[in-house]
Amino acid sequence: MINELMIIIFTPLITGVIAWLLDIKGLREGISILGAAVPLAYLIQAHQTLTSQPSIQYSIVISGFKFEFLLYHLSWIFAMIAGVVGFAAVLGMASTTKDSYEWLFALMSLTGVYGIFLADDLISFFIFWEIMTFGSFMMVLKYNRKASLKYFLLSVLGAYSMLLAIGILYAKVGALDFTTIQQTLYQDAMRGVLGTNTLLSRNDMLLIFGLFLIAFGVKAGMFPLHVWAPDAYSETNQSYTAMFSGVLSKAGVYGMLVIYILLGTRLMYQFGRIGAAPKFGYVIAFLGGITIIVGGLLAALQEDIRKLFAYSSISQVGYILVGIGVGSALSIEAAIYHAISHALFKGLFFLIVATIVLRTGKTEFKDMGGLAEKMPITFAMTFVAILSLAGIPPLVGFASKWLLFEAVIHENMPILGGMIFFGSAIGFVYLIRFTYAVWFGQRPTDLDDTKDTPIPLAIAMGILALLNVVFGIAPGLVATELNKIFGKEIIKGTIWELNIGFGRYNGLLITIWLVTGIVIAGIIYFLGAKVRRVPVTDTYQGGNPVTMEYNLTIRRNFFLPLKETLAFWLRISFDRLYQDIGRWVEDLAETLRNYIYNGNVQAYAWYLAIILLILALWGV
Amino acid sequence: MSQYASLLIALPLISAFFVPIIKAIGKKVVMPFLVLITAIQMGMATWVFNEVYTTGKPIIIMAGGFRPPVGINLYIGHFAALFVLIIAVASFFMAIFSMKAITVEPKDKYAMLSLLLMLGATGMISTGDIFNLFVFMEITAISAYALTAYNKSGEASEAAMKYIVLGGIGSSFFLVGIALIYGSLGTLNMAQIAQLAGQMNPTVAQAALAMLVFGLGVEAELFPLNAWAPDAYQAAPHPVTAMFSAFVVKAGLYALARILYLTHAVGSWGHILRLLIILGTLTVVIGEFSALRQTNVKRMFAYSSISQVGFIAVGFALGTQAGVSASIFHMVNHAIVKALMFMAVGYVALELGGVTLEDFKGLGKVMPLTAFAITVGAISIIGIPLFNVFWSKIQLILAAMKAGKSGVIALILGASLVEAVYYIRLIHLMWFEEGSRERTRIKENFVFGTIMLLLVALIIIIGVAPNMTWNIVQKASADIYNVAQYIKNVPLLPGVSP
Amino acid sequence: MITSMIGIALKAFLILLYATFVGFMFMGIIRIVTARIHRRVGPPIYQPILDTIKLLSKKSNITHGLIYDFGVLYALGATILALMFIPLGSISILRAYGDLILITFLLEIPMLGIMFAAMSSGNPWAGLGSQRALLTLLAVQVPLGFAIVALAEFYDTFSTYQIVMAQQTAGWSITYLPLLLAAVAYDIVLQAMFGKEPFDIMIAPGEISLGPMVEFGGKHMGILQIQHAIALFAETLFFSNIFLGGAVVTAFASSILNTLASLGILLIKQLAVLLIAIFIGAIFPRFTIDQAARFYWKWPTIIAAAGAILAAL
Amino acid sequence: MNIGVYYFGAISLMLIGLYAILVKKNLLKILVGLSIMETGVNLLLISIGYIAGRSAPILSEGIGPNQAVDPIPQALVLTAIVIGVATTALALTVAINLYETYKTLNIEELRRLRG
Repeated sequence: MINELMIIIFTPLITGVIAWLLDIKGLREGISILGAAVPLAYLIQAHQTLTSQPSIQYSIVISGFKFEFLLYHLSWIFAMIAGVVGFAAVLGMASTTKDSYEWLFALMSLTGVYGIFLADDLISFFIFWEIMTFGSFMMVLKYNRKASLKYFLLSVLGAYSMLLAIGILYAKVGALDFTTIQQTLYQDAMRGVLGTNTLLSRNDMLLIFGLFLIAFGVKAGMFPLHVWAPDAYSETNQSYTAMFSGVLSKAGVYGMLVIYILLGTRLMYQFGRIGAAPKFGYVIAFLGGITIIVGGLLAALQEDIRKLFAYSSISQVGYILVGIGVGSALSIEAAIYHAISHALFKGLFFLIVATIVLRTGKTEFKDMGGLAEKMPITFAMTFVAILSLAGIPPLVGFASKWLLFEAVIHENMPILGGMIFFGSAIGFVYLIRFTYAVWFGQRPTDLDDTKDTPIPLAIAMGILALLNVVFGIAPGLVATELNKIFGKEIIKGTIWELNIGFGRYNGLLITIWLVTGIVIAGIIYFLGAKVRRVPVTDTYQGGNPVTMEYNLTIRRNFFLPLKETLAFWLRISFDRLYQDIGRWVEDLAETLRNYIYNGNVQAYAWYLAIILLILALWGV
Repeated sequence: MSQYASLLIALPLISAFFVPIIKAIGKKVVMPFLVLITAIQMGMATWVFNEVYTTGKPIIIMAGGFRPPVGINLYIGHFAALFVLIIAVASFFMAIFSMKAITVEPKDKYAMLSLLLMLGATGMISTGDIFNLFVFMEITAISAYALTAYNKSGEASEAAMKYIVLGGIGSSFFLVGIALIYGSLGTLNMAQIAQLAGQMNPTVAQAALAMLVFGLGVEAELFPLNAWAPDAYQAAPHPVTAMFSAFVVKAGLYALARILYLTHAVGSWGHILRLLIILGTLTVVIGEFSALRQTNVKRMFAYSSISQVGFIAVGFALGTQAGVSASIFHMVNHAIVKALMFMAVGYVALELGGVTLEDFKGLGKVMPLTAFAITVGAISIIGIPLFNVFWSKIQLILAAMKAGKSGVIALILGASLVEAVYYIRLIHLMWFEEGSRERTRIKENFVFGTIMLLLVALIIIIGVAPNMTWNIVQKASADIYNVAQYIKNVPLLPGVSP
Repeated sequence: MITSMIGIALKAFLILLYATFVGFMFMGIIRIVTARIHRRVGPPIYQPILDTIKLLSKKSNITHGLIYDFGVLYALGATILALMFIPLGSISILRAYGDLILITFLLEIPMLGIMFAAMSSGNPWAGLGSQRALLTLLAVQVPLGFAIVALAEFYDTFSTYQIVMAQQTAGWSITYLPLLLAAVAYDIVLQAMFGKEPFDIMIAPGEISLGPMVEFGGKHMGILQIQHAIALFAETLFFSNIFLGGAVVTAFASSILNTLASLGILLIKQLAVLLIAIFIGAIFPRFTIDQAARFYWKWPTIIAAAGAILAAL
Repeated sequence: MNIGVYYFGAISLMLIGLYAILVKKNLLKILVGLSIMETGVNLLLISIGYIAGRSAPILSEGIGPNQAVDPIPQALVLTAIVIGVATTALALTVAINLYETYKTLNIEELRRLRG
């Protein structure tokens, strides 16, 4: 029968094509949701088989290439992220998609992501990488050409640099599948240690690492290459962005892990270590750190709700990169844990944004406000998501951030530690900015009749919120899975507790004591007198009459002082740099064309004569 | 039985001369006659194709019964069988397309010229004799000049004039090359040249090879020599442009590769390869860059086709078996995609009267089927997986990297990045932008629609399951690459030498 | 199992009572000492307790909706939670889980609750106040982060209890240079966390009428006063534990005497920290928000970063 | 006269033809240059087949196969000349058409298709 890995990878694409062809309003949603649910079911079922055998294998020969697919613990975890958040996003899309071609490309990008996580050789890794990029690109193309073009160019630049790196490896190692490359590079490192000359020279390794870094940096939205993310995440069907930023950025993260798996020992031998972290890892970590700060600060200054979460998603991925960069077993596990939690709460956030945009039709902060009464369910989900992203104890966001902090600071990395701490506050800051502008304060008159979320979106948000809470209170669940990657018990502790020797965190205990604290406060509260409900407009405004037209609020430009303090840094923008390069290339092309093909036959004849001359000189 | 394969050459020739008689019978009959002839040619080509691929032995036809090297022989090996089929199929489709696309009056002249074009290309690919190759090249060239000038407009004649002048210089130097080879080896038969190539003294061999490569370079549109190509593609009638990019260029490229690998015993072979790689890379880069700010879509596709051809030339010039098979695969894919694209552009020009970007705005609403065809073609050219050009691009890139040409590949990947830009702009223009003037939806011609959908289906089938095509292509590349096998297949008269 | 549960509950209740009482005393001391610096008598020490009782017993209370109430409750709940983690001599309950990063986060979370409540009231002053509070938090985070990193790297553990035990043997942590720098930076940070003079732009009474606190009255204000008291106690306790060596007295025979002695020592240390804050507060005028941010990102960060780097070597 | 003179003649003819194409502005002069180059190539071909002291390869009673020069290049030249004629004829018709539409034969002005 067809191997289950093939089913997991290709069901979304096949259902996407069927949904696109059928194009019947009710039916295509059903098929597509089925298309996202089937791989998830197979993955859950594969969990049992993984307990018995180490991995599920499958290989196929196409046009001279031997494609291999492998499902083992690490890829299972990432595939599960893709499965869960993908399913939720597809559910969300059921209520926000207008035309059928969006189903085709959303599910195509899901197939691409599954393919990447399950691929076991470089060529299928590259092919699925391209499929994912193309699928997600077409989702953005319809909404805004400039944004989609910027996204496509940067990710194709990444893809081609990966192809170059694969080419160099193929030329030197001769094979393409992960196992052989890993072994040859390992032996190469050993040969280097023993002093004999190695297969790959120093600048070969530098080139390969640089190219892989660019390729995966673009997808993960690392600092200098993050410019595409805000536009791409905001200029598309918002519930698709839940998958786009929640899952597709994990492909970039998975790529970084692939660098460790394939080239880890060789790079370690070649470039040595700084303190505890490998030198090449420190580069990833440092760039990740900068991404946290840049992403966070820019998120706080945004005026558009989608852009805010796009930048926030970049800064969260920065955390994961720091975790991976530090390179110790604990920090990689912490990074993957944070990848899981980021997928969960970022997926949830973008679904919330989708609901807001769907219901109010507005995306700017200045014309939103006071939605908390009108959309209670969504606000409850937002409250859970805020607690999780800001890293407030009982939820998964805190568990993964806590693990990451401990892992990084334990490796004696003061600068990285400082960056992460700064990042955690930024998360706090832009979330409050979002809540104030959207949920609280005076409600503009035209938003008075906003209904609450449609059913499919509500279910999707419910799933993710539930997972956020469950993995927060019982972090042990995830820890046991993570330990399987390295085989040995790195994060000890029960289902409720994470114990890593120099620090302990117990999810259940904290929740109990938080509840007791709130109960005590509640008792004091209810001891007091009865409370009179007062409308939002009845507030002390220093004597100003409060009317609907003249309600004072600082939704627009909420963080003006921050913008002033950072004025100096905000002048540097990589976005403008890439645009200038693009324009320069086009002008070069224009002048080149007009000079070479100037239409004069005589000039063309002169080209021929010149070539003859070269041949004559060269020959003799 | 296999001697009937010579009909592949004979049939177009005879029917070309019958055209005036057919015109006498009835003016309306000429175009259907052309379609009929190309259909028969396609039938024969398929028969020859599976004959060669089942028996595995090439078909050798001795003109006039004289055994080579005295007589001229046609050598229809795996490559020739494959490409004769592609030529026949492409000209059949374009014949159907020209039923409606050709409006300028002397249609019989058009029918005759397109038959000669097909004849020339088939001859170039299947000939086994170097001078015969020159003759067929001239037949193709002259019918190409005439077809470029067919529209009689100022632009068409200007493009034809450029093509004639440059083509003339090219072919005369090609003849010089043949003269030098004949002077030192005394034979014109390709197999014998391959045998004796080692004995030529290096400088003469170098000069001869340089001349041959130069002559064929003009025909195969390498960088500085392809200045005529964009104008010729733009000014020629639409079916002719499709035929140009589908097989005329390919024939030139094949001849280049055949001669290159025949004379691999020559001392200074390495120089020529390095020169060809440089020229090929320049073609790719300059081709892509010039297409970036193009307003005329047909000229944009011409530049893109030139740059893809440059990529194929780089593949041939790698000098390895993997390189040759990858470039042949790329030739097959490129032929399919470019035939589709130029046919679609031609059809848009036919219906909307122009090919500027302005006409393409909002095409998705006006001519959805054609717009869909162009989109699939564009996406596959960029090199997206699940489409056919991706496989050949990957093979080419890996072959080049294996041959240690990572710098060249970096340039070519940069160029294909540029290519992605202008194709995506076109796709966005077609589907997501509103046309300036309100246009109702045009009822698209059923026959052209089926042809386009057939080609689109072919693209996706090869894209999803490339195994079958890859095996064919590997056999075809073996035919070119290992010359020893080629020499063994040609029954040379023993003892005849200069 | 049940008896230990009741024992813990009783101990928790005792800690809570002690913390609130001492917290109010601290608020009283702040008022009296600032008054004495201004050469006036100042209210009696138990004045804050009276104010809170008056506020709690107010008859007419207003609310702007569910979040307005829940925010206040959440703030007090989080502060109580934070209190439980910080080792209080030998009687604190969740001592084993008292993790440096966890406590730092828990001490920041009440601000989230207050801001939620303030913003949902729709009052522009509240919005402005919460914006300034957030910026101060952002500014404070960098030196705070480096200080915590310095501590964690110096003692190579995150559990506050182990740090306290290490200090018993190796002497107070401020005796070591890296941790001294960290302590100085942390003390400047404390100034903002207490909401004392130079950095209290967020609750500036004149300019934005107490910022987030503008809409609170009656029992909401009362609960916030309690929260402020416990927060004062918890922050000073945390500082004295990690920098001033905490207190684990085992000299006496009976455990009660030991705990009383350790509480006494801790109280003295907490008072010392408080007095430093009061003195600085009384002297400095109020910074504007971007001045505060720039200040925090310049000197305290450099000091704390130097501490962290020295600790890492 | 040894064979060198013919080779020299053929190559110089080709260079003259090339010179005409590269320098002359008038289209007809370019076409003339083109045909000069073709005759140069044909002369080169013929002179390659020349064997000193032998007569033209027309078999008549006095001349056997080993009295005549090598006949193959002569055959090639025949076809080359025919091809040259065809190309020049076509080029001239195109030149006429160009003159009718643009009223000029100067290469500098015939530059509609460019860029």
